[in-house]
Amino acid sequence: MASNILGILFDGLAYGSLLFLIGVGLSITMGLMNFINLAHGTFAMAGGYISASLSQRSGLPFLATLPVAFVGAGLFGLVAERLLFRRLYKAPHLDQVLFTFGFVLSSIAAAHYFFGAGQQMGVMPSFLQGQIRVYGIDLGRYRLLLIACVGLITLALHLILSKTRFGAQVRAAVDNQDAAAGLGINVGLIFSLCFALGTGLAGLGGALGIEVLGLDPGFPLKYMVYFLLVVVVGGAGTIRGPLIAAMILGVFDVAGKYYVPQAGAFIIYVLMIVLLLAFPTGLGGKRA
Amino acid sequence: MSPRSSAIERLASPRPRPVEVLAWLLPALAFFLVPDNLALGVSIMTYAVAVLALDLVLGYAGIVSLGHAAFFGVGAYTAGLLAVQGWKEPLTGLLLAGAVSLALGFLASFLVVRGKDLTRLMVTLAIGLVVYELANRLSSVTGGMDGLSGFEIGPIFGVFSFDLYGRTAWWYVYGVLILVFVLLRLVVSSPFGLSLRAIREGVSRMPALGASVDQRLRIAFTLSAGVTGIAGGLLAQTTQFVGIDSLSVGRSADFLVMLVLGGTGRLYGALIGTTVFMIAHDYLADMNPVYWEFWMGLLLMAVVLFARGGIVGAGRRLLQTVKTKFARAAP
Amino acid sequence: MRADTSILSADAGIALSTERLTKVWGSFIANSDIDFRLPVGARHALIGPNGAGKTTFINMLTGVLAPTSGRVFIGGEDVTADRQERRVRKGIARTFQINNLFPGLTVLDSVLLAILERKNLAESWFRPLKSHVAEIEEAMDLITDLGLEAQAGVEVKTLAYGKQRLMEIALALASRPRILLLDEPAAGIPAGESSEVFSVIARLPSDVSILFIEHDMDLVRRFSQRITVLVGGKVLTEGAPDEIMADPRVREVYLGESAHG
Amino acid sequence: MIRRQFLLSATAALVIAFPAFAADTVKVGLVLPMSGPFSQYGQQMQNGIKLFMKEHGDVVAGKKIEFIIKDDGGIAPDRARRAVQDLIVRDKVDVLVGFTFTASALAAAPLAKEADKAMIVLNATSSGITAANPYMIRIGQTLPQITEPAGHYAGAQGYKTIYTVVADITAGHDAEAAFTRGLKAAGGEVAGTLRVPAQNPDFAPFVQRIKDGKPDAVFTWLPPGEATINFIKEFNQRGLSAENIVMLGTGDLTDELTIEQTGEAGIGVVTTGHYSMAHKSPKNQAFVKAYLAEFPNDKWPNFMSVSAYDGMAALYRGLEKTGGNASGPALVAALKGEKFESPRGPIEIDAKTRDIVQTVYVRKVERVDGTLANVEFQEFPASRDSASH
Repeated sequence: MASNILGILFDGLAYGSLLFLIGVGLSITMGLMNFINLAHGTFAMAGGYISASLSQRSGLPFLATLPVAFVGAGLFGLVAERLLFRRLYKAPHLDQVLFTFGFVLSSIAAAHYFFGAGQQMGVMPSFLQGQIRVYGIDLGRYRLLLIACVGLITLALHLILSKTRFGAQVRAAVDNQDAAAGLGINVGLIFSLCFALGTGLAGLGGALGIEVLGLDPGFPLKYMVYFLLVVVVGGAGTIRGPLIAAMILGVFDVAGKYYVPQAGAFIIYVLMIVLLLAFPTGLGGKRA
Repeated sequence: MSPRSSAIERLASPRPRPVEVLAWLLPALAFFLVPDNLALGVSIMTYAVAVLALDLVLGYAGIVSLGHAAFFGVGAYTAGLLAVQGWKEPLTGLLLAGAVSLALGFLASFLVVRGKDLTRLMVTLAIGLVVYELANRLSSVTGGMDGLSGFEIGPIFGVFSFDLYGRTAWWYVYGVLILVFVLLRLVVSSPFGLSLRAIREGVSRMPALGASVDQRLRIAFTLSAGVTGIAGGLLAQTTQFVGIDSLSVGRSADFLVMLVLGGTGRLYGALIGTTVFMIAHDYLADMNPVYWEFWMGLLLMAVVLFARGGIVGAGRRLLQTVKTKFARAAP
Repeated sequence: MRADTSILSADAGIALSTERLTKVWGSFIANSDIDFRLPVGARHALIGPNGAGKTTFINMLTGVLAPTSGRVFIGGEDVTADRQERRVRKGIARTFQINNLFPGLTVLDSVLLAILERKNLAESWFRPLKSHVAEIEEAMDLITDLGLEAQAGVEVKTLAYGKQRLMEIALALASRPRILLLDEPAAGIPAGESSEVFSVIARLPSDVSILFIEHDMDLVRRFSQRITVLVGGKVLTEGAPDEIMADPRVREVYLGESAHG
Repeated sequence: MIRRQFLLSATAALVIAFPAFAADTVKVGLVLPMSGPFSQYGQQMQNGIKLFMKEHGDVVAGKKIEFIIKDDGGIAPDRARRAVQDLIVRDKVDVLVGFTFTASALAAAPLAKEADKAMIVLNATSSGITAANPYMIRIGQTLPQITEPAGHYAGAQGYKTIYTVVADITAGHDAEAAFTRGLKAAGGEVAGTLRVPAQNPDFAPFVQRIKDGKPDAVFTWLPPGEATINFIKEFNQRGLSAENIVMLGTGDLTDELTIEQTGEAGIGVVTTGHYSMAHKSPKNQAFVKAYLAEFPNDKWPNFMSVSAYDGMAALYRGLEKTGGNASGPALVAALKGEKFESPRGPIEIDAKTRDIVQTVYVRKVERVDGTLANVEFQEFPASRDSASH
């Protein structure tokens, strides 16, 4: 029984990790730049297609495709930001919603055109398949990878944002754009790089998620609710908030579905409402 | 004109200007000019009712709702289920559809008023998802994914039966749209409407004027839900079918997109946005059934880039520019 | 303490008072045990260096902030548990240090709304705005009074900054308050023009009790009958302008600080 | 691909431009999901139709067949209904073909009924929908029709404990009921049921529950796509296949469109269905060969393209019998009881219900010549939907 509970906890954390991976990039673009980006899923999808295409066509091992997916989606984000999104930082939020929604629609049709309408194949290496037994608990190897990635990304983001010059500039630019510009910080460049970082993380999440979430042109719309959920419940602009939110949502959803399967989809919705009402600014958000 | 009288002139007024009356005759004209497109016309006007209702909460009160499909769908199911039970009279059915959505909106409003933009967006989204899932679970009543079908709607006023070409449906929805517009126009040009705009513009000042913001927002949300329910009822009655997609997040998103496309906080933005969106959608989907979404997306992006504040907002600015140029040209 | 309170509430001459009003954020004490009385018809200034807790005090008086401990009375009635909007209906109105207006509404819209709120008409939706002739008249009179008539029909966000400060006062006056709290009404206005704002205040009926925060000592001296000095969240001293100006502690703490900018 | 779309709409434009030819043409309105999450189905169906037209020409009984295609975007009944209304009122089509989902078919049915138009339903799978329009013929499948044999099969295998796992939507409920019915008829019983949310990214908790219950077999119905792929993979990852728990399902589970994506994990899954690309008949082998040659860039043909191919075959047979009369009553009268050979095997249109009668096959996923295939090993001939009787 105890191992059962631990097993469920592990699965929940792994699911939470997946939610975090696809959502954390959005916390950066939406929180730091105050930009409502519904197109996050498009960049996740781009990372997914990069990974899938590389492993299917060029036979690159799955793990080796991950950095490419990160860089590729980040570059895509950088270009899109330079050409399009940067024009909307100062626009009303509703304009941002409309624009990014349009971007999603176009990207769905474009993905359909280039990659076909079908589900892509994830090519998992055999050492990531199946489970390993640790102290009587069966742990999925792929799920271990997800959790490990979350640990690495959280650590890396923390270091980047709190220890590097870039991080200091980001924080300055977020606090007060004008003052930062006055200090000689190239705010436009900082935002571009932030956007690239956020979309790169989305791409990484998309690539890591193929195995569970699948990948087809409908991806950006299908999982939009989940991206937003993690970020809004967690509190945009932080790393810690979405991490906590993703883990809570993951564990409760998995445990709920295991122990009370009749409750099904209601668990996550009710949890979402309760958390949002209890923490209107998000779990990691600053109190107003 | 003195500044005093011109300021009073600028106050919101429900009285229609002549150009508005003419504009409202356009749909009637369309009935005779494009009699083969009545199906699209009925759809546009049905959704316009819902988008108008959304404008009340989003455009006036500033509440971003991504859950209005819940009220739309509940209205549709109410009207549909009444007909299934043998209540075929359309007008009372429609009012009951509005009433049930109104009640649901009232309950939901207590959750919605808490929090800020994004929180509200997600809370309304969650409410929509919960209602959708409930309808899905209650498939013995709602028909689940297969939808609610096999019901008939009686003739309007006991005289005008719904027909294959959608002629009766067309006049019916046109009439309801006008009534809803008049109602909402009254609301937004009343003191209550002014207070909603004030909440949107400066919510933190309102308590300092002695206003209870939450209560005001709850009233607006409830009213909007009720009107959205009427739109749902129209859909059920004119199509004799209720699909569960009428409750979906996608439907809520469509409402939002149509409204923002047209321009918020003006009522006419809702009408124009719905019309442009639906016609563009149909036209593009007919031209290119597979990849029409690409062009639709481009259209939305272009509107944001080149027409801030929606089509109506851009139109007004254009008009303003022309006016000033004209004023300069004629001394 | 209890006995004191009953005496206080019996005193009809007090418009607003506080009893040991305290606000604590974590380890930071913003206001500490403030006992304060505002007599009816007072012209009372609240001064003190930045961070002294002046705005916190006003926020607790109006109900924006809930006190950590202590009580607030309006005309002897304990209103500590009342929300902001209820206190407004009991006769208290305020302006904000940083403009807190309705940028997208016109001047007339804004003032009219404040009047409609006062008259409990703002929730009615079956009568058009334009048919509220008496309220429109009142609004236009107030707007004219403040010299904003020419801008009555323009959106507040397009007003010059000084005019926006006047709008702050207009909105507060539209509530016809018995007690008016002004949080640096002339903040950000060039020194030469700030007396325009205060001349408006000076014309108010004498039974309106006014408490205002102001940094400009010249204005304080000209418009106040009494001054309370707040330092570090505590009342340092209270007295007539000449006494206060002469008080060396005030000179040291407040004027010294002010001189440093 | 874009060009093909334009060709179809160009034909439509021609029809409108030259109404003089109207008497010699039969206009077919196609309502298919061409965009959105189910666009692959639309593509499959379109391919099936094109293949048939290529093989049989566009003239039958002296009439030229012309198409107008409408996208219903997936499960969007009000769009489907509006499309049908436009097709009937504006484009004046003679026959309606398509309808992937029950909701779309039911939403369109009253209009078609009022206009006396025949509806050839290619997929919409809920029981009894043909009752909604006396001129509706269903050529594809019904979900209970292909599910009940799974119950019979499971009962015959002597599994002690059987679980069902279905999506918590109407189709899932129907599949659960049909499987249970079949199993009971074969003397078996369902030991446990699980219903899974339709949108469910992670199957871990459900699969773990099954694992802990240690059944002999699990019957599954989930919406085809990432759900079926993910479920099969998770089933394998958690070692349920290794513990010899048999996975049963309907053809949707190991559909030709997703069978590759599940990979090795899918091997051994037993399903009941009406079409497998690996069906051994000359007709099917010719069909598959022609399909792959014609559409080399598209996925393999599945039951959707076959259904569309057969739908056209039915239309041609009907028109030949009526001498080109495409009205609903005439076509349906001609097609009632019609039997013919399809790539899937022998099929018949029930004279009473106008529903499809066909062989349902029991298949197992195996690797054949290096590719995964649903290999048929048992037949339930002349299967009907017992729920609709």
